[in-house]
Amino acid sequence: MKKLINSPDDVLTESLLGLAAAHPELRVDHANRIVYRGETKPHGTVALLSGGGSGHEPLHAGFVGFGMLDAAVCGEVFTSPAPDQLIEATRRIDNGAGVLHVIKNYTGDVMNFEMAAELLGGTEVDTVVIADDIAVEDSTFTAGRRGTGLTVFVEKIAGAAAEQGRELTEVAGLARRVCASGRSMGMALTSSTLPASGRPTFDLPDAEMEIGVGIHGEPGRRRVPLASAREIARMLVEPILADHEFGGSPAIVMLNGMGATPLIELYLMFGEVRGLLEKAGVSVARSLVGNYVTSLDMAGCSVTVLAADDEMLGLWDAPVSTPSLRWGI
Amino acid sequence: MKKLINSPDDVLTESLLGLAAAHPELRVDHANRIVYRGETKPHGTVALLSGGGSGHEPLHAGFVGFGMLDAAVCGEVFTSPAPDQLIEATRRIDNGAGVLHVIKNYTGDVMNFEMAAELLGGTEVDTVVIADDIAVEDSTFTAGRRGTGLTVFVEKIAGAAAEQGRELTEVAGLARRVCASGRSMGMALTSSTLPASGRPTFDLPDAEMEIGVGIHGEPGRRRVPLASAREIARMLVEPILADHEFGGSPAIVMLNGMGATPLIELYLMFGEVRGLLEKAGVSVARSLVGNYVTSLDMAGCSVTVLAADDEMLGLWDAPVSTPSLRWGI
Amino acid sequence: MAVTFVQFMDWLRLTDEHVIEARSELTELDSAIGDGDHGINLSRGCAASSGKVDSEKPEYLDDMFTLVGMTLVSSVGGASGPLYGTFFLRFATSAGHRQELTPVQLASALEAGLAGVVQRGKPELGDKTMYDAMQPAVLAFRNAIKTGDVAEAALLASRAAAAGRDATADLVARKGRASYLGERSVGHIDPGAASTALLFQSLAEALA
Amino acid sequence: MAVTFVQFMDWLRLTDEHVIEARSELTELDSAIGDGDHGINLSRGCAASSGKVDSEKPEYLDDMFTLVGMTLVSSVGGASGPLYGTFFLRFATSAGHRQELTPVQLASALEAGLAGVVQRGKPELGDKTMYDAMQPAVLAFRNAIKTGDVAEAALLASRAAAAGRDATADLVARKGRASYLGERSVGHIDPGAASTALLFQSLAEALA
Ligand SMILES: Nc1ncnc2c1ncn2[C@@H]1O[C@H](COP(=O)(O)OP(=O)(O)O)[C@@H](O)[C@H]1O
Ligand SMILES: Nc1ncnc2c1ncn2[C@@H]1O[C@H](COP(=O)(O)OP(=O)(O)O)[C@@H](O)[C@H]1O
Ligand SMILES: [Mg+2]
Ligand SMILES: [Mg+2]
Ligand SMILES: [Mg+2]
Ligand SMILES: [Mg+2]
Repeated sequence: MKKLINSPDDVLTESLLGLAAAHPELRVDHANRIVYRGETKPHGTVALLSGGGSGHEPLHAGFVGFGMLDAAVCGEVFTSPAPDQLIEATRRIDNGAGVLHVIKNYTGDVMNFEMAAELLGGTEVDTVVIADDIAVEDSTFTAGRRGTGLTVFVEKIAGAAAEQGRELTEVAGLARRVCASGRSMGMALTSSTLPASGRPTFDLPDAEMEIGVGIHGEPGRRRVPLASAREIARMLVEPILADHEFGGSPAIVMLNGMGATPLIELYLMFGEVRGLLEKAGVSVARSLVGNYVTSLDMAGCSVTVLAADDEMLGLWDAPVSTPSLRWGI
Repeated sequence: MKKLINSPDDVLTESLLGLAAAHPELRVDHANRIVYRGETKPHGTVALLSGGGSGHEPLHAGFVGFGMLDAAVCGEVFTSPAPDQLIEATRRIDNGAGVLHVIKNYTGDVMNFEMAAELLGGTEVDTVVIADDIAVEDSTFTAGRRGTGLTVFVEKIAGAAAEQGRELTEVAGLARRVCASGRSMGMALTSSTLPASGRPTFDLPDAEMEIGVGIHGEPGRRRVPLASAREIARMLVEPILADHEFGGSPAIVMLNGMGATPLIELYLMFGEVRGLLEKAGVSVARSLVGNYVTSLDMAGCSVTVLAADDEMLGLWDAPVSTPSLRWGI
Repeated sequence: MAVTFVQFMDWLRLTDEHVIEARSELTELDSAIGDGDHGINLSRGCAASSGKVDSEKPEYLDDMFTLVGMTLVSSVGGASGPLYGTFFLRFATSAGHRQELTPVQLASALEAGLAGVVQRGKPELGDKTMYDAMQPAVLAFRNAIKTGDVAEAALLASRAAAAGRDATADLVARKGRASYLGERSVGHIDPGAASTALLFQSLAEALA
Repeated sequence: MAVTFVQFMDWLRLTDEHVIEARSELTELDSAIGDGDHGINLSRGCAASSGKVDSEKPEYLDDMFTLVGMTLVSSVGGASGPLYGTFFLRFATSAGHRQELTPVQLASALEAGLAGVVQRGKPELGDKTMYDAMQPAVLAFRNAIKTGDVAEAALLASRAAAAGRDATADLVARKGRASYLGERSVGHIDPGAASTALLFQSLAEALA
């Protein structure tokens, strides 16, 4: 295992030390692994909390700051944080207007946030569960779809709404609308390697790739021979378009790197993806290209498409100032 | 070779198509592979041009925009651009106050920029050559040190000065002062793989790493057994401190990823590096952690330290709005 | 014949030992159809929980198992943390402020734990989760104490858990991360079912 | 006996062929002590330059070699682009608006090219660059035409270039990317010296 770490057990703790040092505008509660804003919002404004397993950086801590999250709670690598951390974080950021829990749909995350909400007295909590990954068949009998790239969009758009002083039900409703009209699909050229295990989670021969992977090193829906960027773009975009009606509304599109794929390739992929979308009549109004929701050292990418209405576009464009998303301010 | 590309020959062309689509605020001259600003500066302001081989993204194209470069010229992967591209770009961005060529010290880059400057009539050109990589012994009989991470600092600080309307000699002088007081050192856990060759440039056994690598997949000064983040930080920081007197002045520090190293590890490394610097009496006033000057899919990192005076700090903090560096605007 | 406090301590200690022994095996199972951390998560949790028990030295079953449950919830994370945590928290409530349990009381405590898992994770039989090992084990224990002694019952529960674990191999996962794989999950044992089998194996050893 | 226009065309064609054949070998040499693109760079440049010559069909040596030099400069990039480009640009100027060259004129043109490389890259003998193959080759050519014929001179130049190329293996690089390796560059042939040897081998074949 080739990693820039000291010991597998200390990765998260020490990474948070570095994060705290690099971003003096943020605060870190090291005991509870909570990253929160140095400057809190005015009393009476809704606060946003997200969190989940680590290893997806910059998600979520890199999106704490003006216009996005109020705090992020970091679990161990690929492991949901525990209720007591979530409770502590929720209490810390509550400004008296309630807290929106932004949850990626994984059994562990959902259960831990649920336990936290059950135990939280005195704080109004609403919840949005993101389940945008169409690689997974949806069904009420299963765990349902995973939450992946769309999380960035939910955090940005709901964060901007909260910053404007809107009420909790409104912010949560907006977040749910984003969830309803966004879809993602990912692929991997290589597996990631958990620091604690030291070996790739799955073996991927030199001539193959995984289509429909998540962000936890879990294998995808199918393994296919390596293909060109153009064909890969098709394998990601077509199912997204088949799953949701995007026609008409302008789209916000993210071409996301899984962690180990260089930017030169991500831009190339974005060109392919955008071409396919425009050909299908989806006009790309805004875009993000880069590493936003990663899976440690996995090579690969994912595509997220959101059918955005004017309100969402406006909130997308609103000023944001976080370590990993910043504009207009 | 596992890459998100169509054909090795088209990587750069197609990546620029994606970049153009992702950043409507920029313009791309695809024939000459020039990325330039959509909104030009006022007449009479100094323009900044940089360029070099591709594969180091976001360098340089990701730093085109308000407060940094006016244009970036992209050579083939790891190959300097040619004089005619540089000439075209220089003419395009000249606002009548001259153009600063920001050059990383590689024989190819230096010679191609030199030929361009020789052939450029009618445009005042000044030149700054960045040679910050202390892994290379300096000597007047050799090619000298490589230009690496400090390039970001030079482009940011000189770019801010140009934006303020300062004259070419002043902007160039400032850029040279940054060069004189900044140092870098890098390491690699893995080699990068050129699309055109398809194989790792060098073989690095599982239990070894390269100390003192550059950003072109070239092997480093020495190969040593894998070590902890703490020891690696020492191997990078100590030679930097030994090479230059940093004591007293506040430092701007970059912990840069080589392309395939996840952010969680980069933050961890930053924590280690900052600890060592502070222990040596160097106070870290500003910092950057992330992938800024990469080497395709190489895993590893580099450290850049600049002893900054008040003027440099002020220009560092000045607003900047480029795809990959943005604040205050 | 009641199950003593020392036997319950043994149960926890043995579980601890078996989980740590099986750390990489559990992680391997989870790598095949999940995210490869189940062994890592549970060993971290067991270590934290024995640490807590060692230092706080609870003297009653409700205190001890509440401590275990709380510690698991806050140190395991992931899906198995809340599930095993809830199991022990409910077990504690059912066990009550006692120092030993009759076989019938133990059966009820196990059932309470099982009900907690159901409430938390909504698993059904055949979903390919820990529930596929836990449900038959708890049922077997309840049935066996009607006729046999408690050691025998724990042994039968352990066998039922192991059989439930093995049977998960043929199932298509419908809950947890393995469900993302659909048909590709077939042929692999569920890691949570494997750790649940260890829990009941430890109980059998503690009561033997 | 003069060297004809056709022979110069042959020189370029053979160089083109040899570089493309040696593409991966050159790249491998560059991987060991550089950045692994020398073969890629030169084949791209040769393809571009033959394309230009084929389409523009220059009829005089100065036009042809200016075209080659300009095309190499603008298509090779890296260090070798300006160096080989300058070589041919200076060669063109020295050759002049002619269709053939006497051996003495050819020697002068080669010397002019060599001087261009020196001016551009400031190499010295022993720096472990293309200059270590080019300088002895040009010198050998000039010396040989004093007594022998031009084919013989080109052959000797080719041998001198090959010897110069081989001798670079023992040197510590002081110029180009290989210089970053210091002592670690010893034991490897310089890729630019290897391509220069191909240039002179092609000349010998064209004039044979
Ligand atoms: N809804 C559920 N109900 C019961 N058990 C579940 C459920 N979801 C997951 N599990 C169990 O949890 C185990 C995985 O635990 P673990 O790997 O620690 O967590 P995570 O999946 O979050 O990484 C699975 O093997 C399965 O037995
Ligand atoms: N200063 C110099 N003078 C002469 N030749 C040089 C000089 N620097 C580099 N070279 C030659 O250029 C060759 C490398 O060319 P190439 O790989 O195409 O360019 P780059 O080094 O930019 O990747 C070296 O092998 C060496 O022979
Ligand atoms: Mg997990
Ligand atoms: Mg090169
Ligand atoms: Mg798991
Ligand atoms: Mg090279």
